[in-house]
Amino acid sequence: MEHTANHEHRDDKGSKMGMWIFIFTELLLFGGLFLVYAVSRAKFFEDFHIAAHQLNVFVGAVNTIVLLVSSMTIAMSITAIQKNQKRVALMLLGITLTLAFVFMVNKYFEWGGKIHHQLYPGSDIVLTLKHGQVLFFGLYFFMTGLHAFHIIVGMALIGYVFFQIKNDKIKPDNFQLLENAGLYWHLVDLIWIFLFPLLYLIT
Amino acid sequence: MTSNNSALHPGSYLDQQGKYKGILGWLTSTDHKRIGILYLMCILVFFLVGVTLGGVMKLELLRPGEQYIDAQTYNGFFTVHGIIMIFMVVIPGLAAVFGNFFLPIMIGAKDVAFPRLNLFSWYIYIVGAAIAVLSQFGGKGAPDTGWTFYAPYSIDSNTNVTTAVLAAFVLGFSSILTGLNFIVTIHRMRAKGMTWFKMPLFPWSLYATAWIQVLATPIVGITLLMVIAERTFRIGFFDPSLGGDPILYQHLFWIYSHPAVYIMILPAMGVITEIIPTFCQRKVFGYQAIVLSSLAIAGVGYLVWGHHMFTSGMSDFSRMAFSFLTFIVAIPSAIKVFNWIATMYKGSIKINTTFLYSISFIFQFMIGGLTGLTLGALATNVHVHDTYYVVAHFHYIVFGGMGFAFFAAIHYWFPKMFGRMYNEKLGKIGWAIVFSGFTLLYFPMFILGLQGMPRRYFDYLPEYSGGHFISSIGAFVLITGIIIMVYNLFRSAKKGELAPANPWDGRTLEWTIPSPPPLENFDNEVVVTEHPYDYK
Amino acid sequence: MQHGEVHITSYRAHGVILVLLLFLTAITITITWVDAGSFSVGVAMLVACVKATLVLFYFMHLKFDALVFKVFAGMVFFLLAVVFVVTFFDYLFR
Amino acid sequence: MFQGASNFAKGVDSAFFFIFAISIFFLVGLTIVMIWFMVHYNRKRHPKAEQIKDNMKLEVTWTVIPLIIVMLMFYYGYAVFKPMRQVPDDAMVVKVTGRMWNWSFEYANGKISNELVLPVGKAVKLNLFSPDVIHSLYIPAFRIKEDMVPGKDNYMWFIPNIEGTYEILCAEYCGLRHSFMEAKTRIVTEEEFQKWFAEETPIVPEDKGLAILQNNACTSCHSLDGSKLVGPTFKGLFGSERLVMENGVEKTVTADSTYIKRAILEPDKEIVKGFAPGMMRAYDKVITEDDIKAIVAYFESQSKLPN
Ligand code: HEA
Ligand code: HEA
Ligand code: HEC
Ligand code: CUA
Ligand SMILES: [Cu+2]
Repeated sequence: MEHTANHEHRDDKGSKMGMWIFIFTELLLFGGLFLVYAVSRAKFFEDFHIAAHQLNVFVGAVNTIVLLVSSMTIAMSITAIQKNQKRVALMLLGITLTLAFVFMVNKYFEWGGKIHHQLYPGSDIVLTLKHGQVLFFGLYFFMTGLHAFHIIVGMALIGYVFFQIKNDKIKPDNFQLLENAGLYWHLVDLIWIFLFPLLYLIT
Repeated sequence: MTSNNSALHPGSYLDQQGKYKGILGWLTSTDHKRIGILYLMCILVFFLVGVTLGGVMKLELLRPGEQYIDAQTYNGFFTVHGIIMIFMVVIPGLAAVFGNFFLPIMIGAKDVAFPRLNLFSWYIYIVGAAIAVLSQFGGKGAPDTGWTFYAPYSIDSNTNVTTAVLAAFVLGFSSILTGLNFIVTIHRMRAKGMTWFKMPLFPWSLYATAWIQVLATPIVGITLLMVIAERTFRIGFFDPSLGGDPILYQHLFWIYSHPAVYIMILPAMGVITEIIPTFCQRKVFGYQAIVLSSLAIAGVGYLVWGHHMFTSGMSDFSRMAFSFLTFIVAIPSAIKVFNWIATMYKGSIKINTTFLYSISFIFQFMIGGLTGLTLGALATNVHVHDTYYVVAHFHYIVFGGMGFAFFAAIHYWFPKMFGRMYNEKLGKIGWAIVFSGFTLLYFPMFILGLQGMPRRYFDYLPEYSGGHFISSIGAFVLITGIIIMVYNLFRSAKKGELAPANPWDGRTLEWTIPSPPPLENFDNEVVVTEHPYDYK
Repeated sequence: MQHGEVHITSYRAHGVILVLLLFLTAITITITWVDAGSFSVGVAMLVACVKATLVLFYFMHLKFDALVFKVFAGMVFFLLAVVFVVTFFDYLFR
Repeated sequence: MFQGASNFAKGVDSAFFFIFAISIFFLVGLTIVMIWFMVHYNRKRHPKAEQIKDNMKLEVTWTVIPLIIVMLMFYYGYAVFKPMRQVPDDAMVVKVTGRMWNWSFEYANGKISNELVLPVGKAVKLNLFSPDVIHSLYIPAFRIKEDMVPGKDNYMWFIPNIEGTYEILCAEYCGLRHSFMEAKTRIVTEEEFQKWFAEETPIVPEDKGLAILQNNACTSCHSLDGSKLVGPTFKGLFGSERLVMENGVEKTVTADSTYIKRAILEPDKEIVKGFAPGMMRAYDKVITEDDIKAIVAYFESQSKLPN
């Protein structure tokens, strides 16, 4: 056994490993959902096609860009901490948080629009649609909703890390927490990378 | 069980430690041993509740027709019995109790990798269990879907299915966090010199289990969330009246729940693999084969879920593929059985309560496993699917296997955990009654199943009454044995003889430290040079 | 305490990855606009996989991490893929 | 095994005995070895254990031999199963509807029966259909079982080859009266069958309302003769005073046509005293306006009869 971590109280690799394993469970959580999506789409090919027209590709694309950029900024903030540039790191995290917020605002208007047009599960209009289309909107709300929930959790995590950096708890030789927050945020991005084409682009 | 023990030796984990005293000291402790004991207590309570429900069911089935409870109550009972037993007793069972207590010690660590997370998992478990208990009362009555929550009945049923499903979801979360913790612990905290292939086999089995917990549980998590969404918003994932696909639900459910049966049995196999070498004073036979078979079970076990759906209307190709894979997964189990028995060859065998439970584990696991083969073959499955044959199969494996391994483990490690010896004579009497009661209770179910008695039947045709009658008698023999066993353990924890550090002459690390173990397990850093099970 | 050399990814490298990702996003959108059908979905998924790999390897540092992490991640994605395939044994052969 | 009365019984039983025999061999063999070791190498008799090295050859042997054995088992099971999915072209087709909680069997000539009558020695294909939840048609004596999944067409086939009467059971849990969801299959000679087949079915009642009640399995919960099943009896319902709970408030209503309509479409709104909510599902998509009219007409006609 190459390394025992006992002699020091901190085990960065262990903590990173914990985070990765957590990410794997999240991947499988969404994996199950993607499986349902795949089977349903195979069954209701046409309906999905039609229903997806109701989604706004532009909004989706903007959100994709927002998430990709935020993913980059949080990755960069690790570089900044490693280079001992505390202020740059804080700024980058600030940008990440802002972008996350922008994503949520976008989502809010998107959902709001759908709900305004009565395109939510159980509404009178949706119930008149074909089964496949109802299911599409169900999946749309379920998947993006679960994703949005992860965004909120991610934002809380990043906010916490932000203050840890500010108070010098996270330093160039001790930034695992930041890295874990980053990993979590990238997971959110990773899932969106698949959600976007599957929900918005199959028209 | 815990008072009186401070006299044993100073500094044991049972003594007051840290800020809080008494019960609060237990509820806030992040010590892996204390958390293990917390799980033990909860699981014992839930086990007795589940077992009581099973007993009432058997009482009802004593004779055909309505006896003591009505059909709705009966349906609620087997659902709750299943939920409690599966999600609250056998899945956390060995891993959370003995895994928590002994995994760090056996790999020479002071604690698990994330002690606070560990305590947090226990709290999640308690919350989940509380929700499960809640689902029994109020609202529209106890859930009545069976533990499998098959759609569309689970969507139509007006009972508290949502609450029960939520409970299973929360309990799954606790299981995931425990698994995560164990994987990191095993990767990062092994003592100096303990290479992967010098690690004892119980930690190995926990490692394989932990991966299943981490990678399979989320699937059932999302599925259960979808059931809740379906019940609340009528989306149409699984509800055929909305164009959904009930068979898709079954796929998702069993993608988790088949691997889950290996979550139950792998740690049990690990326990047996520890006990047999100790009581035979012999190096375990085929160490590497046992390690590899654990990993193989975890891997292949992931791909056989469809054998629960052979008559569901799945494609014929799938039926064939799943049947094939099911037979493949039987091989690693067979390898383990052969190696256990080979370990006994030319050993010096000490027969006591622990060993008797282990032997009955092997015997019952063989029966359960071999009948699994008839279930896995397509032609025979069509006949016995969803009959009492299946009920007998899984009680033999889950109770006769995992349950007996749990009993074996608690006897084996009892001196280490509580610092006292159990009463051997009472233990053996208890074993004999438990074993015969078990056989009487479950063996007739195989025959009932072959005769065509379907499961989840509140009432049955008169031709099945003979089997049910014998089986009901067995239930009461069994519970007598269980009561004797539990009584013996509780009494011995207070009044038993003081236990030496290594009463069974074991070789793994837990036997090198005092009984009960001190707070941080080891005084000095542990350095391992030898293989485990090195008997000279 | 990190083991071995700590890898520091430069700001520029991050920037390059982002540009690549944005470029791939643009490709997906145009492709699905130009030709709707099962073909474009395949391409869209392929591109998504490439994007995911980029994020995993660079943003998530997998490329510079210890071997275990790569093995783990590989194992998980493999498992997910196999589960999809095996489930579709049912739906494709009905 | 136990009485087998279809073309599949023999195959299934022999597959079972094949696996069973091998299992018994291993179970008994290994148990004897285990007990022999326990006696022979008991610490009293054998105080010092001998250490034995791992043996690669042995490990391979006991991996490969069981592997071969289970592959045989797999093949046997598959070979017997395969014909179960291949329906011969000349099979007689019967549509089976399984609902909460009774069965009905519809023949090619439109005859509906709640008993499955079949000629001996002729292939039948059962098309399985469920309008509500999953059921599973199981005939133990024929060794066959297949789920009836709502929204999906499943089928099974077999050749009954011994005359007699056999149980049909529901093998997939389907709610409250799952265990009472039984029917019989009667296997008769060809001539008898033809006679039965041609004769006007007495099962379909002349009254349209009663037919609807029976076809929708209302009668599995509501008796017509005054006895209490899951729900209140229909006997004497029409025009009577009903004590019901609405939102926890007790009130009395007269069972007229609007009340009966409400009771069918929204059963959980007003709960008849002494019964639990949630038992009866809402039939708003199943029972049409016209059906309800027919049902009410039937109730009305019953209430006029002298008792
Ligand atoms: C701990 C739990 C556990 C374990 C380990 C197993 C192990 C196995 N199970 Fe079981 N099973 C359940 C718990 C478990 N099962 C439960 C709970 C259900 C019901 C769920 C429900 O519907 O509610 C179920 C249902 C179930 C079914 C579905 C039945 C149905 O509903 O139609 C099937 C079908 O294939 C099956 C097969 C098997 C097989 C082949 C194994 C194999 O892994 C067994 C391998 C073991 C051996 C083979 C014995 C040891 C070996 C020897 C003695 C050597 C000789 C061996 C050979 C020559 C091969 N099980
Ligand atoms: C660990 C798992 C486990 C265990 C230990 C048991 C234990 C028992 N189970 Fe099991 N059972 C399951 C898991 C388990 N079960 C599962 C998963 C199902 C499927 C559920 C489903 O279909 O959804 C099931 C289903 C099931 C059925 C099938 C129901 C049906 O299909 O209709 C039956 C029927 O007899 C049964 C009976 C029993 C009995 C008699 C016990 C006996 O072991 C119990 C022995 C004990 C007694 C006889 C109790 C008497 C107790 C007292 C008098 C109180 C004493 C109290 C104190 C000392 C505090 N169980
Ligand atoms: C699952 C069992 C079940 C089935 C099937 C069922 N019912 Fe009911 N029904 C009940 C129960 C229980 C009640 C009493 C509780 C209530 O009022 O909702 C009831 C009440 C009623 C009442 C009010 C009776 C009274 O005494 O006031 C009518 C009318 C009725 N059902 C009609 C039907 C019809 C028509 C069908 C078939 C299409 C049907 N039911 C199917 C269980 C059932
Ligand atoms: Cu129908 Cu069970
Ligand atoms: Cu299984």
